[in-house]
Amino acid sequence: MKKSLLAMAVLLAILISGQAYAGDTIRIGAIASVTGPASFLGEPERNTLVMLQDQINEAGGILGKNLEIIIYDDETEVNKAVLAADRLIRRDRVQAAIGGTTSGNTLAIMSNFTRAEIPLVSMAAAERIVNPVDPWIFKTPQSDRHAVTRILNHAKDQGYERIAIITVSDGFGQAGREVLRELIPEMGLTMVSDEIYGPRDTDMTSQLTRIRNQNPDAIICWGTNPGPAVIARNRQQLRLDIPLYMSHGVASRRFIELAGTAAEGLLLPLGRLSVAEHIPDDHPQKELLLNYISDYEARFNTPVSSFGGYAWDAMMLIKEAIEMGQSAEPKDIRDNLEKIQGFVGTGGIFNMSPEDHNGLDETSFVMAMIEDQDWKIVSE
Amino acid sequence: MSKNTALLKCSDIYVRFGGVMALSGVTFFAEKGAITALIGPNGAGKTTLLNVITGMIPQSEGSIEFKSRDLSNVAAHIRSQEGMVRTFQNLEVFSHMSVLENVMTGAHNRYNYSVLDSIFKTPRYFARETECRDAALEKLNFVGLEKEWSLPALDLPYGKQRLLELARSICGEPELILLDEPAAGLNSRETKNLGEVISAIRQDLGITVVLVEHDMELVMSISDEITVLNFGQVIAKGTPRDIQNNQEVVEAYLGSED
Amino acid sequence: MEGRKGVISLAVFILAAAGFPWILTNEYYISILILSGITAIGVVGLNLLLGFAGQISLGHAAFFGISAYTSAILTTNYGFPVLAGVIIGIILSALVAFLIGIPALKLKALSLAMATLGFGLIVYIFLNETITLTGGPSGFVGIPRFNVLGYEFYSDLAYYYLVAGALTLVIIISLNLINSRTGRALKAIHSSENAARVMGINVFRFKLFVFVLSAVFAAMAGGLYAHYLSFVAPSSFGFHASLQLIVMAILGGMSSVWGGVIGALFLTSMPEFLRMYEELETILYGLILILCMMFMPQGLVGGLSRLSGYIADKLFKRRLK
Amino acid sequence: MDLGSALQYLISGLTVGSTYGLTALGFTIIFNATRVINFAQGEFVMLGGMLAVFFAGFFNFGLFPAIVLAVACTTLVGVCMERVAIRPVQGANVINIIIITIGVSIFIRGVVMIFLGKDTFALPPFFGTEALYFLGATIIPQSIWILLITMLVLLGLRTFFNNTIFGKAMLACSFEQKAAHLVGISVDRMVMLSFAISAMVGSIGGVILAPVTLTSYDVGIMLGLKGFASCILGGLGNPFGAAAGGLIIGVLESFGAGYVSSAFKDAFAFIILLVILFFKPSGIFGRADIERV
Repeated sequence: MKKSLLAMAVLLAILISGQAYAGDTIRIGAIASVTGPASFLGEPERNTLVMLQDQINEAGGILGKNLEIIIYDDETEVNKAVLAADRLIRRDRVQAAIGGTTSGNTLAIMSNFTRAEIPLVSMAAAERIVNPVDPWIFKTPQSDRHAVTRILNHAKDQGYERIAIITVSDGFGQAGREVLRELIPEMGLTMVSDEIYGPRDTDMTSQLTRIRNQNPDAIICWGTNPGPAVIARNRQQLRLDIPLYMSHGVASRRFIELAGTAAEGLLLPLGRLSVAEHIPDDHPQKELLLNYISDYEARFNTPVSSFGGYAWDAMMLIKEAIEMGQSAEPKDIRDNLEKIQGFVGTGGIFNMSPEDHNGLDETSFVMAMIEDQDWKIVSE
Repeated sequence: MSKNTALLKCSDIYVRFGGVMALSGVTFFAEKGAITALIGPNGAGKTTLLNVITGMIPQSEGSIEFKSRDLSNVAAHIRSQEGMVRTFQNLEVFSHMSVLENVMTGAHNRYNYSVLDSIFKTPRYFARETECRDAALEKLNFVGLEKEWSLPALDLPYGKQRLLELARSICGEPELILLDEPAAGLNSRETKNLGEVISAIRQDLGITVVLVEHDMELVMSISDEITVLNFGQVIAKGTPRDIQNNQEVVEAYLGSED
Repeated sequence: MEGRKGVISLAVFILAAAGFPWILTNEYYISILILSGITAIGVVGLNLLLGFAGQISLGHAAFFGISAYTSAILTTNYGFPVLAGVIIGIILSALVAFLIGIPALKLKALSLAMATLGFGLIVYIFLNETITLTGGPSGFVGIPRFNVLGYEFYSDLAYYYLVAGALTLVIIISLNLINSRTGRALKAIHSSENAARVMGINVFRFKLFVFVLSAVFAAMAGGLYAHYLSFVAPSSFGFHASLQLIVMAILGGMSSVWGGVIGALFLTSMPEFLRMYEELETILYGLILILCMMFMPQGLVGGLSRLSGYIADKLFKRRLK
Repeated sequence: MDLGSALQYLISGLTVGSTYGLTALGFTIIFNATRVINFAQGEFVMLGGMLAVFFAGFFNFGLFPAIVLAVACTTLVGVCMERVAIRPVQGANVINIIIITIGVSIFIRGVVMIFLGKDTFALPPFFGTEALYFLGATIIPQSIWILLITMLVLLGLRTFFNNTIFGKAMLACSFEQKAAHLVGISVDRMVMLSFAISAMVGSIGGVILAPVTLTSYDVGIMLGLKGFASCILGGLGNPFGAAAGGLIIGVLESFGAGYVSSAFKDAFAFIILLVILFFKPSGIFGRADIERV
């Protein structure tokens, strides 16, 4: 009896003391949507972080300290993301954090990190995350604005004028739609049709038929798998020969597999990660990308996707900031993140500033076309 | 037997289900203070008539008058509030409640107070609840279930659930109670006891009774008047003695011998 | 007996709720408690409808959503005081419940389930698509924290007590209602609508009343939710959320007000304990639902009370010897 | 309103509607035998599609053996579900059983997610990919297959219920379990059979859809919802009503997206569903049942 009491007391003491700061490790938190609707984004992100933790530690850690990345799955649910953020800040007392996977979850947890004065590097695309700039919030994926600019420039070069858009009714599609609606008229084009589809819809012929009736010169589709694959197939089925642009949200081999022959001739902006073998050898990203791809595919035995790259960039930017300032204090990490210049990542070359917490521009994309079931760069 | 003293008057009731005529032109009176039995072979329309009277289903034609008020098109719960209660052939005991609560529910409108009274537990709430509880206990006593008051209703044996239904229906102190085969499924001892309770309901509480029943012994021993239904029509009316000697009734039950 | 047991449970609950923050080893758990408490408010309301009156609603999260968004929009875009925003949100939810309840509550079991499900989906789509008003799928940001008369519930501890207070209020109202003629009428409707009618109970009015009341509780929860997270997104109020509420009510135990509280606490905090299993979490979650329903059909409260009865029995017998 | 577009909306509505209809059929069969709405029905559809992809892709079985195997496996899952999770709680509260089916659906989804992954997959079409063109509208061969197989399944079920002793026994169970038991029908076996059949019907649906609509571990949720809606719309308990309800919802959605607004197309379908429900609670093809008091 006494023994068990003692054991309980010890256990309680351990619980109460919690995990205090361990001086010789650097603790970075991460919130990824490993399961749920956004799992196709979150899983490669999680894998990448797991891989990076091992690689960095094998190479001697950061500043000689061991790196510990604490990863929580928010199941693509807002509530869980907020709880996970709370847990990282209060229980795990991380020095910096990465996440969330989706724009919605990032927007939901941002204020917690700002309040706790811990830098957060998001892996989500929405411009709203860094515009207006919040001193503690950064993000690694290219903004939709960059992708849209690339697409519209290409369309203009082809002489297209009447543009139809079809966007998915989730956070990703909404963000794209807002930028499209803003930039299409700004660049002197006309938007003739504005269609929406649901993230789980299985047939978009109705929307495409409506679009066809408006006679556009080109269609821009903004969504993530599987919707765009269905749209590509429906376009083929309807024998619609209007050029179709996809967003960078489908930048994975999986999309080509799903769309099959319907993918032929589709145009889209791609991060260089997806077309690593096609970019010139002297491009500064080339070596890094090839290394990342071979490491990732060797370890997880699945094809790489550009989403894992967002996590790579986030972690490595934080590492860079820590090493720049020789300090892992949250405040120092933040200050140095803002100063990073010319950092070569998977998504592009990052040039941060107090006004720009993303650090990328539209040159981080190439325009590609799908040809013979593979990417082909049409403009660098 | 003048029409003026009848507590309940159903005149020319027709009920059609799709193409089937369940009741055709039934006229039925229940005298104040009497036990009126309604008998007939299976499928004669007895329960349908009860359903029409209590407002469970609408009649296609005809009128229902209770205490000289026309209730033909009035909702069931209002008929109950007017003082007309029934029991059910397949027991409809409230399964999620104790025996006492079941009976207290019977007095739903008699001890009235508002929702706000219950939320804030006002003195009115306590006063009414106490009255209601006392009344319910008294009724349980009346049917002989006082010992079982705290049990979950479904824990009672079948025969006692019948008594519980009776206690529940008289707790609101109605003027008319319609019993739908109360003796179904009871053994002879229980049936005898039931007969006594029904008589007491009329005698001691002064409640008018309409009794739908197959147990002829029970019907003959306690009824003042009997109405016989067959194929949705009234085929005879009279005292128990009249009915026992009525050739048409005998044929209806046994089938004519040709 | 009923009354005294209720008072004791209530006292235990209030003591536990008040004491919780002092025994927790980490601040972080407070946010779990806050979210559990907010959810519990909604579940207790749903339990009145589902467990007591026997009417199902597969769209209850919509009432959370209507009130959360109303209050969010009014306070953030139009500068309403938070309290006013929350109250208007509750009133609007109640009104919508009233209007949808009139045709829907005439339906029986599965048709009612379908009608409420459809209603919930329509509200969800509305929240998702009226982007200029609600911010669309990516959510509505920048909602102020809850404050009353200048006092801002900025710390989580303060917010915790706010939520605990609201939950206590909701529990007291529910317990008082259940032990009254209204509660008996609801239970009667659950067993047999016809028998209830015969007892003079205006079945439709009571159904509508409890439907609106449960919507009001859900709306209270919605307001507290929006002004805690300071962010709302339609995905928190969709079919999945409605289903979650139902599961909480049933898993906790339908025939008890406490069932809702326990169910909400259990299911909100369970994922925290399952985290270590990562991907297995979904499977375990499914298994727990199946096993609980197979072996504890009365829910956790039923199971717990059987267990405590068993233990009391043992102890008592031993003393007799 | 031009004919070509209208016809196109109709075709796509009917194709999608068949999905809903097949799911709804499964709901109906189990409902008739047990009075329970099986929320795992959508998972049967998902399993059909995912397993077919799995067998065809990983084992290189060829499309048709893979399909047969997928349907057989799903049927087995249906039987197991009944044996393990439904039969032991016979006679329990209907709501509790429904929660069990929800638990089963979450469980199945979880297992598939872990073993087959979270990706979306496509199954190759059965015959031909070239779209047919007529009256200004196009139709792909797979759509014709979907419609055809849906009709065949309906016809098969009809024959089964009307002309076989098992079918008749199942119908008897659906009317009155006790009476069926009294005349010597094993209700247990009939319930199990109902799970087997609806798992089979569901998986056939999943298989024929996968080439058009693609499939992933989580497609069952949405299909389950729409299938349930179709059942109620068509009149619960009536298999032909269920199939028709599915087609109606599919067409409503497609016309809603075409003529009203693609953003609100689901809302549009559900608003019409609610209106119908409020005016005819028993569904379009359901008879108002006369309640016995």
